[in-house]
Amino acid sequence: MPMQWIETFVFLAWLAGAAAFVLGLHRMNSPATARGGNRLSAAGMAVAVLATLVHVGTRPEGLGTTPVAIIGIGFLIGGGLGLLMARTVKMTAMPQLVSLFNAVGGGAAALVAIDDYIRVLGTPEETVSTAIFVVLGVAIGCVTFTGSLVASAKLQGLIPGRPIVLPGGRGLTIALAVLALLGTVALVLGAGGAIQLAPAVKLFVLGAIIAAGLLFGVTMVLPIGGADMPVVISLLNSFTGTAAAMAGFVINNPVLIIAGALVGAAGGILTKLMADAMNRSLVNIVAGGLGGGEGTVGGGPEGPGGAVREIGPDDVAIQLAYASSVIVVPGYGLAVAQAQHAVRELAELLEARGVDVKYAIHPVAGRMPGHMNVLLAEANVPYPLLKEMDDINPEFERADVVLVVGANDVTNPAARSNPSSPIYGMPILDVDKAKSIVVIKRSMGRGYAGIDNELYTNPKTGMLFADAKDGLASLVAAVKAV
Amino acid sequence: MPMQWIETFVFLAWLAGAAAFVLGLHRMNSPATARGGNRLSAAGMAVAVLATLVHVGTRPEGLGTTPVAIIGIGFLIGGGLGLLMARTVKMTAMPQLVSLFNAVGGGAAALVAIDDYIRVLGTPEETVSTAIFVVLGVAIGCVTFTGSLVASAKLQGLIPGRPIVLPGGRGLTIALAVLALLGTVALVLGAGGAIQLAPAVKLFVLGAIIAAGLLFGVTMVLPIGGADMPVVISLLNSFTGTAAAMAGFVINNPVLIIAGALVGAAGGILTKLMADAMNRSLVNIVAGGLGGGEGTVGGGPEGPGGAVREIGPDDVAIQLAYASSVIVVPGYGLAVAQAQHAVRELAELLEARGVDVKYAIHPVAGRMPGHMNVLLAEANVPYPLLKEMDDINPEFERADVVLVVGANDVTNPAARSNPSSPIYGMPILDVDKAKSIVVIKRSMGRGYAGIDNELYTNPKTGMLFADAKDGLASLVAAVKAV
Amino acid sequence: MNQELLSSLAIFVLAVLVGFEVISKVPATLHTPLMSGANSIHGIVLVGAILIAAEADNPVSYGLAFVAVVFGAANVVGGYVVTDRMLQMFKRRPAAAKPATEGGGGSDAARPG
Amino acid sequence: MNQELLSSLAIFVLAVLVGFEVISKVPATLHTPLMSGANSIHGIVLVGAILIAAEADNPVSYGLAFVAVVFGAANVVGGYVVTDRMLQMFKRRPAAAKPATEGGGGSDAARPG
Ligand SMILES: NC(=O)c1ccc[n+]([C@@H]2O[C@H](COP(=O)([O-])OP(=O)(O)OC[C@H]3O[C@@H](n4cnc5c(N)ncnc54)[C@H](OP(=O)(O)O)[C@@H]3O)[C@@H](O)[C@H]2O)c1
Ligand SMILES: NC(=O)c1ccc[n+]([C@@H]2O[C@H](COP(=O)([O-])OP(=O)(O)OC[C@H]3O[C@@H](n4cnc5c(N)ncnc54)[C@H](OP(=O)(O)O)[C@@H]3O)[C@@H](O)[C@H]2O)c1
Repeated sequence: MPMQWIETFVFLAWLAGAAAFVLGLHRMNSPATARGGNRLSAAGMAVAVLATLVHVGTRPEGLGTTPVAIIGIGFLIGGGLGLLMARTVKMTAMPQLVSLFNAVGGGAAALVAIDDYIRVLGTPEETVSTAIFVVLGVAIGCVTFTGSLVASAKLQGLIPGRPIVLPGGRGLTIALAVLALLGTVALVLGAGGAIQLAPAVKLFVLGAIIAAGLLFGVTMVLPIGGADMPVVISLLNSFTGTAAAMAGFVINNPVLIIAGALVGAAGGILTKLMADAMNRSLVNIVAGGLGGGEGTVGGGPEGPGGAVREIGPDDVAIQLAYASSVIVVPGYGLAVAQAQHAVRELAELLEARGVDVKYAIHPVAGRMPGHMNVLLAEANVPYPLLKEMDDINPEFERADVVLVVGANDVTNPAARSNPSSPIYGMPILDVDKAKSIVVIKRSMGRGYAGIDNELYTNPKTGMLFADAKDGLASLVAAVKAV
Repeated sequence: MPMQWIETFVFLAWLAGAAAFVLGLHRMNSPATARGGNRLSAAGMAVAVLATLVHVGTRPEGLGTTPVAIIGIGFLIGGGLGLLMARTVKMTAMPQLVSLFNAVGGGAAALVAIDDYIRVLGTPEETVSTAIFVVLGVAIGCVTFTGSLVASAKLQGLIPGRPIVLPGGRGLTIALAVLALLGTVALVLGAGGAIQLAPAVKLFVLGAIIAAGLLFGVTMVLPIGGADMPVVISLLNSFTGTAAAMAGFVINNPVLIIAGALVGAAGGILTKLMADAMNRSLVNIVAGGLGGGEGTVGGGPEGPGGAVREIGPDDVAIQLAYASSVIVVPGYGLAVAQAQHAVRELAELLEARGVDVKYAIHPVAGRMPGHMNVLLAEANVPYPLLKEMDDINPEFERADVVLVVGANDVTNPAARSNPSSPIYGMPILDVDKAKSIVVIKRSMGRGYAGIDNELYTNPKTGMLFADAKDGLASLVAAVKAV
Repeated sequence: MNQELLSSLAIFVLAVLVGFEVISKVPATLHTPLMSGANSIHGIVLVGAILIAAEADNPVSYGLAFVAVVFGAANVVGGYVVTDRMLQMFKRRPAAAKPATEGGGGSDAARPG
Repeated sequence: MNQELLSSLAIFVLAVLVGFEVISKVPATLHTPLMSGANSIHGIVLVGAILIAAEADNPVSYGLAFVAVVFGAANVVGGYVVTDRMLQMFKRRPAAAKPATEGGGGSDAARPG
């Protein structure tokens, strides 16, 4: 019978889509194949969605015009907005956008679960397992929804990045968790028939769980410093995956289960990798540890008047022009000043003079992982010139000049030497090992961690106080003049 | 109802077992965790089997005494034999034993499928899909059964290792494949009801498929050289996995499907890795390409009378004793001569004199991947002293003396220089870059690839013609005397 | 638990295992794109949204389904596009031919998928 | 195809994907043990053998089931034991403390699971 064939086809299409997600993620493990991987994954998504349309389009009960309208218009609006934002967002604003998409994803998962629950309520379909999956989907979905929104707002600066400690925050958070738990128990027992609850009551309980989840998301993320947001977003990302899988159990759809579980697990691993790269443990991130936020950046309090040697563009230009090897260390300041093109111009000028120029990329330089790579790549700096920390660190002692542009914490020797320092133990770029060091920044202002950097008072270091972009421009001019 | 709970429990136990297989394999990717991984996997197997016993023990129909006896006695016999062989086999004979286990595994899969087919024959359960899975399981299972037996026999030397070309071999193989295919079509159409076949006829057809499969296994492996057996075994291993998965579909059991598919895929990847390490393509292995086998090893035809410099134990001893760094390059000859203990003794003697001794392990030195590691480890050579090719190659030029013990092809510079050489392109150990080279082998005999080695006529090379074990023994004596 | 639920469970577990295995040692550079890529994948909830929209037969469901579809679509479309934009940054250049390729970054980029 | 078969298919596909992903870049040293380990895993047919043995009700089935159980058991028990013996070879020694550990082999062994 054709009907059955269509269903089989739909199922196989869903399966193919899921497989495409896996292979796509696999190829995204390496820069060379990453883009193709993402497109493969996108193709899988297209297949899965189309199959779904076929599925609903051919359902025996037929498809009302309202649903058709809902699906059509909804897709156009949602897709349109997503496309627009994705197209127009600035490179450096991408993380908060990802977080935004994550939020709506979590929201959608919660809505699906809620809707299905309302539908099965009071019917034999309202089994214990359904109740469990619904509650899980709803709770996790709601937490991600608000949590991701807050994270996004923090990165965007709509909410101050520094940890915001709510009155009785921890207590509140725990209370919410308990509330949600009680609600869950009630609904599950209700579904099992152990206790009798009127549908209205059940809905009320579900409402309470929703509210608790939404609030929990806020109280969970607010106390975390803006700097830890990338990790938090990744964590919430993995949550959303799980929520989607739960929704999949609720409406009993394989592709939701597979894709959701896939993201849940992969996202979890990824979160760990990110936390490790920033040398933070997930636990004390979520427990809101250090995570200072941007507060101090941009002309923070003066550092200790330790003997600082200022140096002018012309002197720097001469050092650079006659060096045989120069290492550029970009940091958050480069991003703020949008100086990526200026630095490339300088580098090319030097290369033209036969100077060997490399870029030392600290995994957490800037405010998101890969921040520097994204920026420099945008300025068409050849990818192979970007060296990861472990590869470049041995080369600093051999470099003639190290040019630090708007980087601070990632070069701070205190991370190696001073156990009492908040960044103690963080792997840093061994800039201080170089023969000569030039630092471009606007002042003695502190970095994200809000601590002084003894590198600046190091006799080998010359400070060129300027906005990164202007400073580099003056160097370009000066080098040309040499 | 308890019954249902038991079934749920059994299913979950099967699932847990399957998960343990995955995590076990994962940990087997790295030497440090490999052993634990294998044990985890074994634990998973125990859980799965126990759950199965519970399952059959609690089945409503009850369990007859004969089945109980079959399971009990069968397990004792099979398990006992397996344990015995696994315990007593010599290190170097392990590959053929693995192949033997692989054979019985494939056989078991085929038997399961056959039995189930006989049971469902003529019942409504005999669906098209069942027929397909049965035939696949039976065919693949039979091929692996005989194929693995032949491979095992070749490695054991029961059948000559060299490629055995049967009269009209290829033609025969193809004919068998076609026959099996026709049989498949017949059974599938028969099951679909498109054509009417009496059960007896169907059984006969199945018998034909079985026979074809068994024969195919033989004709497929016989023409392949003994040296390629490791790869072939790995390939058949992946086949068995697939056969098990098919059997799983037939009796519709999840753990069989999961574990079988897992091995099928992992085995496939592994086969590719192995073939790459030996710089052979799967295609031309199965098509029976080079694959020389042992024929030439052990005093093969004399090499070209190129100026060969012979050298005596005492001279070698002096070179070694006063060297600051020595690299030992073990090869197949070391394995044949069982000289692993002798070489360790020599190395320790030298280390005692302050000489830095390392072992250069070529991925395909010997006759199975990891052959040298297994041997040397057996002789308690510390694992960290064994250097993989890529790590050691840069060190040869810095080494004072390289001691080549029964290695030939893996040191043959022709692989780099001579495009017409059969091993051209195979990554080799850059022994010829060393300051001084000493080769211990019995004659100018050729290696597995059956080609001459210009290393032996290299002026830097001194040849110590002896059996590896005796040669090393004389060196030990001589070094002591220095 | 009924058979159907059990096999869904098996599917779930296997998918989790795939998820664990599929992320190997990734260069830090790829963390954000990879996260963004995974983020797009859970846009699969769009499928769920479409399914409930088809079932919807009352204002409440209409509303819920509509929002769900909008959210899901935004997640899917936006997610893939922004990820692609991030990855655009990794396109190799002739310069890649330079010995510099030996460096960590370079060899990462060179590593086969 | 019926629902049950379809979910079995999904399970199969996912297991295949896990299989592909689970084998990462393995040092050549481990090829044989890894093969042997995988070989033990397909000893899972023992489960199948037990299941058909339970169903068996005629001499033919008895025979087939018996041989299947024997084969399966040999594969399982023998496979795991021989693999364990191979892997015994990798146990680290004090010598591992030597700087030699820096070497490829060493770092492999040191690499966390
Ligand atoms: N990458 C990530 O994923 C991530 C995520 C969260 C947190 N973090 C944290 O962020 C920090 C990154 O270290 P970083 O060295 O890159 O940056 P940083 O330590 O935050 O220091 C940035 C420096 O740039 C200077 N600056 C600001 N605006 C500038 C401009 N327009 N021109 C020139 N200089 C300017 C500031 O000094 P002046 O005010 O004197 O100019 C500031 O000291 C680390 O602590 C890391 O843990 C990273
Ligand atoms: N490792 C694997 O997985 C694998 C699998 C299949 C094939 N192969 C192939 O096998 C070869 C391995 O290379 P290889 O250099 O290890 O070995 P080889 O090239 O086969 O050479 C072995 C040499 O050892 C000598 N020899 C034999 N018995 C000896 C004894 N008792 N004492 C001393 N010397 C003895 C032989 O020369 P004399 O006769 O003059 O003594 C022979 O030339 C490669 O071609 C590889 O492709 C490897």
